[in-house]
Amino acid sequence: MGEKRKIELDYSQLDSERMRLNVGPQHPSTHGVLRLEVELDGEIVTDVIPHVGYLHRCFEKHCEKMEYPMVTPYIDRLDYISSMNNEWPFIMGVEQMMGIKVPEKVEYLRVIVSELNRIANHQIAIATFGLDAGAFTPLLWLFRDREMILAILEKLSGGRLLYNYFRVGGMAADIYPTFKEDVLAAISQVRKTNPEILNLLLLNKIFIDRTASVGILPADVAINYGCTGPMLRGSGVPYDLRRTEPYSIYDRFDFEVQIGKGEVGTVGDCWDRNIVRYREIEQSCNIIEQAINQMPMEGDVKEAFPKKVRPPKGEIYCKAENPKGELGFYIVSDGKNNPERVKCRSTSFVNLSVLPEISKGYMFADLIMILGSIDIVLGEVDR
Amino acid sequence: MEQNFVNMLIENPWIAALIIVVIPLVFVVIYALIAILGELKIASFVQERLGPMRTGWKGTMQPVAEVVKLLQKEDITPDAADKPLFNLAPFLMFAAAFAGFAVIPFSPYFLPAGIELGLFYVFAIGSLGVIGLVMGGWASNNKYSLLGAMRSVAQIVSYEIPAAIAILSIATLSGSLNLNVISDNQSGWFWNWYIFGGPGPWWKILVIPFTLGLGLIYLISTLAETNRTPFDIPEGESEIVAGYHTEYSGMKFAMFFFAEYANMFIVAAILMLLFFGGWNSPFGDFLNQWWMQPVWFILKAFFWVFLTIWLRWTLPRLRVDQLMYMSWKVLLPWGFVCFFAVSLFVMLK
Amino acid sequence: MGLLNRLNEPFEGGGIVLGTVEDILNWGRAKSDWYLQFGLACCAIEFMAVNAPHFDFMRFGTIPRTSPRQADFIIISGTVTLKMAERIKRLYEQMSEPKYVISMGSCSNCGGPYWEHGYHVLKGVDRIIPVDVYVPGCPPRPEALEEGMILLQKKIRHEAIFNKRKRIAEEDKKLGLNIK
Amino acid sequence: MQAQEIFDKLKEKFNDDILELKADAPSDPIILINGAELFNIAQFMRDKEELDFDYLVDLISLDLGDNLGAIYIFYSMKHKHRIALKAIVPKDNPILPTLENLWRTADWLEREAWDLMGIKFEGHHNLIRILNPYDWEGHPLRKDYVTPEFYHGMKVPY
Repeated sequence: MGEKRKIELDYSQLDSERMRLNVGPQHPSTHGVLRLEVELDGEIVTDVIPHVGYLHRCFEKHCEKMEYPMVTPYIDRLDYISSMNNEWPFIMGVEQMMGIKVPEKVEYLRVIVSELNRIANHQIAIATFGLDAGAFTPLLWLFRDREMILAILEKLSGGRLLYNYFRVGGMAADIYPTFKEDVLAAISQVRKTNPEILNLLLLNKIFIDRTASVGILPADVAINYGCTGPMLRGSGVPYDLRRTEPYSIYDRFDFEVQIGKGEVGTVGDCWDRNIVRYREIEQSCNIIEQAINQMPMEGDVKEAFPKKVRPPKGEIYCKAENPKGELGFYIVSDGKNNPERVKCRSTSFVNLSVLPEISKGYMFADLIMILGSIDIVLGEVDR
Repeated sequence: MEQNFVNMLIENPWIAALIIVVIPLVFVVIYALIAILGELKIASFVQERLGPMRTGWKGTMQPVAEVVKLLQKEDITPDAADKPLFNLAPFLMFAAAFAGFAVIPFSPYFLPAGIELGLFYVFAIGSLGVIGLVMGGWASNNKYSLLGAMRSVAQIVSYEIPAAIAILSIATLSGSLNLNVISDNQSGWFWNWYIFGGPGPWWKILVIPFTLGLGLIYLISTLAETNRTPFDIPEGESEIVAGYHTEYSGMKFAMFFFAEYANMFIVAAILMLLFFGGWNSPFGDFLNQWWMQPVWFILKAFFWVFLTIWLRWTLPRLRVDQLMYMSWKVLLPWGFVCFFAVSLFVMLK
Repeated sequence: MGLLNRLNEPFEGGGIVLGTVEDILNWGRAKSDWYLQFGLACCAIEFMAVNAPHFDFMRFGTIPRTSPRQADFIIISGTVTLKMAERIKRLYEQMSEPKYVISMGSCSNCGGPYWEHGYHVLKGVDRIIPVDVYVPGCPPRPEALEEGMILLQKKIRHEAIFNKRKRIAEEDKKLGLNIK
Repeated sequence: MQAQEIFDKLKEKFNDDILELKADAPSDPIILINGAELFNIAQFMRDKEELDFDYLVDLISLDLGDNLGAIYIFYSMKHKHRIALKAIVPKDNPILPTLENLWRTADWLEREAWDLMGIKFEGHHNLIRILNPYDWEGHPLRKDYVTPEFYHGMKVPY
């Protein structure tokens, strides 16, 4: 366009050309530093090539160099929106290898903080998804509601976002005196403000038009691509590790695994994935309510701390239900203070790999919506 | 009636003409500052925040600071851009928006150019702005800009048709294309406004649903023409970064910014003149003095501006094909229905 | 810098008038800061929280812009990896003068927890672009970022716009440097 | 189905290529296999009705000193059982067959294993680096990896 050139009319040159568009790493709706190479035919997406690794922070290298307790802060920084959930599978794996049985109070406390963090995570997921659709206000409303949960977690652990709260054999700090009241107040607040978001965003006619029957992910494709969490449940597969392979004390609680039913469109579309997240917030409230009422308030959370964290020789795969799906750590120990190898089965990484499959043939605006509905966190994709 | 108070006060026609040109310009600048502040503050109110608080009293000087800042920003022209077009685009867009003010009657005593074809002129000149927009998008040599420009062409061209039908209906109803005459026809109480069928016999009640529909059609179309949510597809931030003005910085970006707000006022003014009685007081002769009429006019227009800001912070954005669907399959057929109903009414009246 | 280049010549050696003009220009730049809507890592979430109702970044007159051309400052919110570093440099170059940088969090200050074994982490964003304000913390609390913003505004308020080169040369002369 | 039963099923079909079952708690049960036959074993595991492993959970690459290892974890959504396969390849010639035609998720997982550990997957349609830049040298998770001094003019060590 810049240089002056003679324009010759040749009709054979008038065929339409496909445009290669580079989305990211700096783009308002790539949720961080993802880069997508998009091939467009007009507005229709014909091909998507995700380029990841812009936030590759060498997590697995650090694990090999660090002692076991020193690994937890790095795990926090994987999926930085749901740190509590991240720490759990790793700590659980080390505990299983060392044969540590944690006290009852710790189990309940872990369930409560994880579910609180799950609520915070889903709030961000819905918020940023709304932002992708052009709705700015729900984002700020959800961030407002999230602060109450962050306040509780901050009082417990001292951190607002990255907690480093789980320890092998217990927790870093005991609960504070008004913990129960705070948690109950936070739940009732979430229950009160949640329908606002439903009415403002999720049931909005424009929003439904944008998301219904967009980015349909059939169940068999989802399983073949290894998608888990709300991605898979949105496609109608009730796979939730808290229910299918209950870890910790999840078998004691009464909650429903939410699946997408295709209420406004087809099963497995963007709207389904988000309504699953929305309903999981309600289910998490139920779990927290049961847990906080059953939880023994007396007792020491540091009771079962081992003198030295040095698991015996062995390999273990330990997984837990992260808000985004199945998060697993494969820990190889050779009996030293450092792990020999830690491999993180990162949810977002696997979930993101399905993007090219489900976004072809939709419009460019839909691609952004589909990407938003996957709910990726680049820290976990790139590790 | 067709008098300008400036002409009455000043004898020299050249100086008078100059003053007549300067008044809307000053008004646009002041209005844009207020609208920017309103945008920030209303957004903050909707989002339970405070908004700008540290610039002047409660942040009221914020738009002034923005302008001072934008004046000093580096003026970047990308190397690969088509430089003449790139530099011309924002000025063309602002000129188009500003030219519309020539026929807007702020009051019966202030009409910059009292031409008979005022409605036709403002509609024609309003379409010129899209050329500036496309020019900017194309000349930037940026794919996002190009996408934004292409989208906006499709959008604005499509939505001009329902808007034109709404305008045509009112022209039929009022029998004039002179904005001042149209406004004058609606004098009296608010049931004489064209949104309520205009002045007429009691059985004009039958036509009220259709004129209300026309008002709605015009409102939606103008939302699309001014690129406001839910039709802000040409600059949809989450998709195409900043749309056609991605590559613009400093003063040229400010021109786009001003043009956008000036356009908003133009369409608001047309809406008020056609449907909501223009500069007339809603309550008959109450507060309908010559000095209150511009105040009524500006207040009514500001209400529409407020409405668009409110909508912006509430609704998500539509998709391109849904936007086209809305225009061609919803607004256009209903526009025709309303137009025929109104024409029938005029014939029977 | 557009207007400023033209102002530079006739105001050479001005007195009080010049001071006031400079004050007004600095006031505008300090009070109207548009930032690039750009997040890197963990800090980006806290950065979003700063925009949220509890902390309300807009109180300082900041507005998010998605295009670097229209942004006044960029917040490097998170770990800068080697793969990303070149892009950040490009973004910084695309921004229009006057432009500022806030480095948010330990990672972009110095590499943070990845300083030792991070084979793919740039140890401090100041190795590629100049930084105006460093905000420590991992991640910094929203209040810390707001303080960083206030510091940046203070810095902008006291900037010398006119005769910048002359003043720098005088300072250099005092220090005994001879830089052309 | 328990690990022992799965092992027996595989042993029955593939005989010598299934080496041993390691199932000493607390470690997870792992079946050691011959890497060259990985594709056939995996296909059998996916398609056989009683096994029906439709979900490849993860691919873990290991540096075992002289050898490299790859661990595949499978899960069956239908039967709700889980098993891990382990294949060992020599470090100087680390080649395994690709599984991306059986489970699409293997596409990215194998690219990651190639990027970080340097295991080559034969038949992969696009085996390029995924996390590190495309022009990165070496495979960082190997024990003998040395961090480069400079990358594109930027100093890497602190």
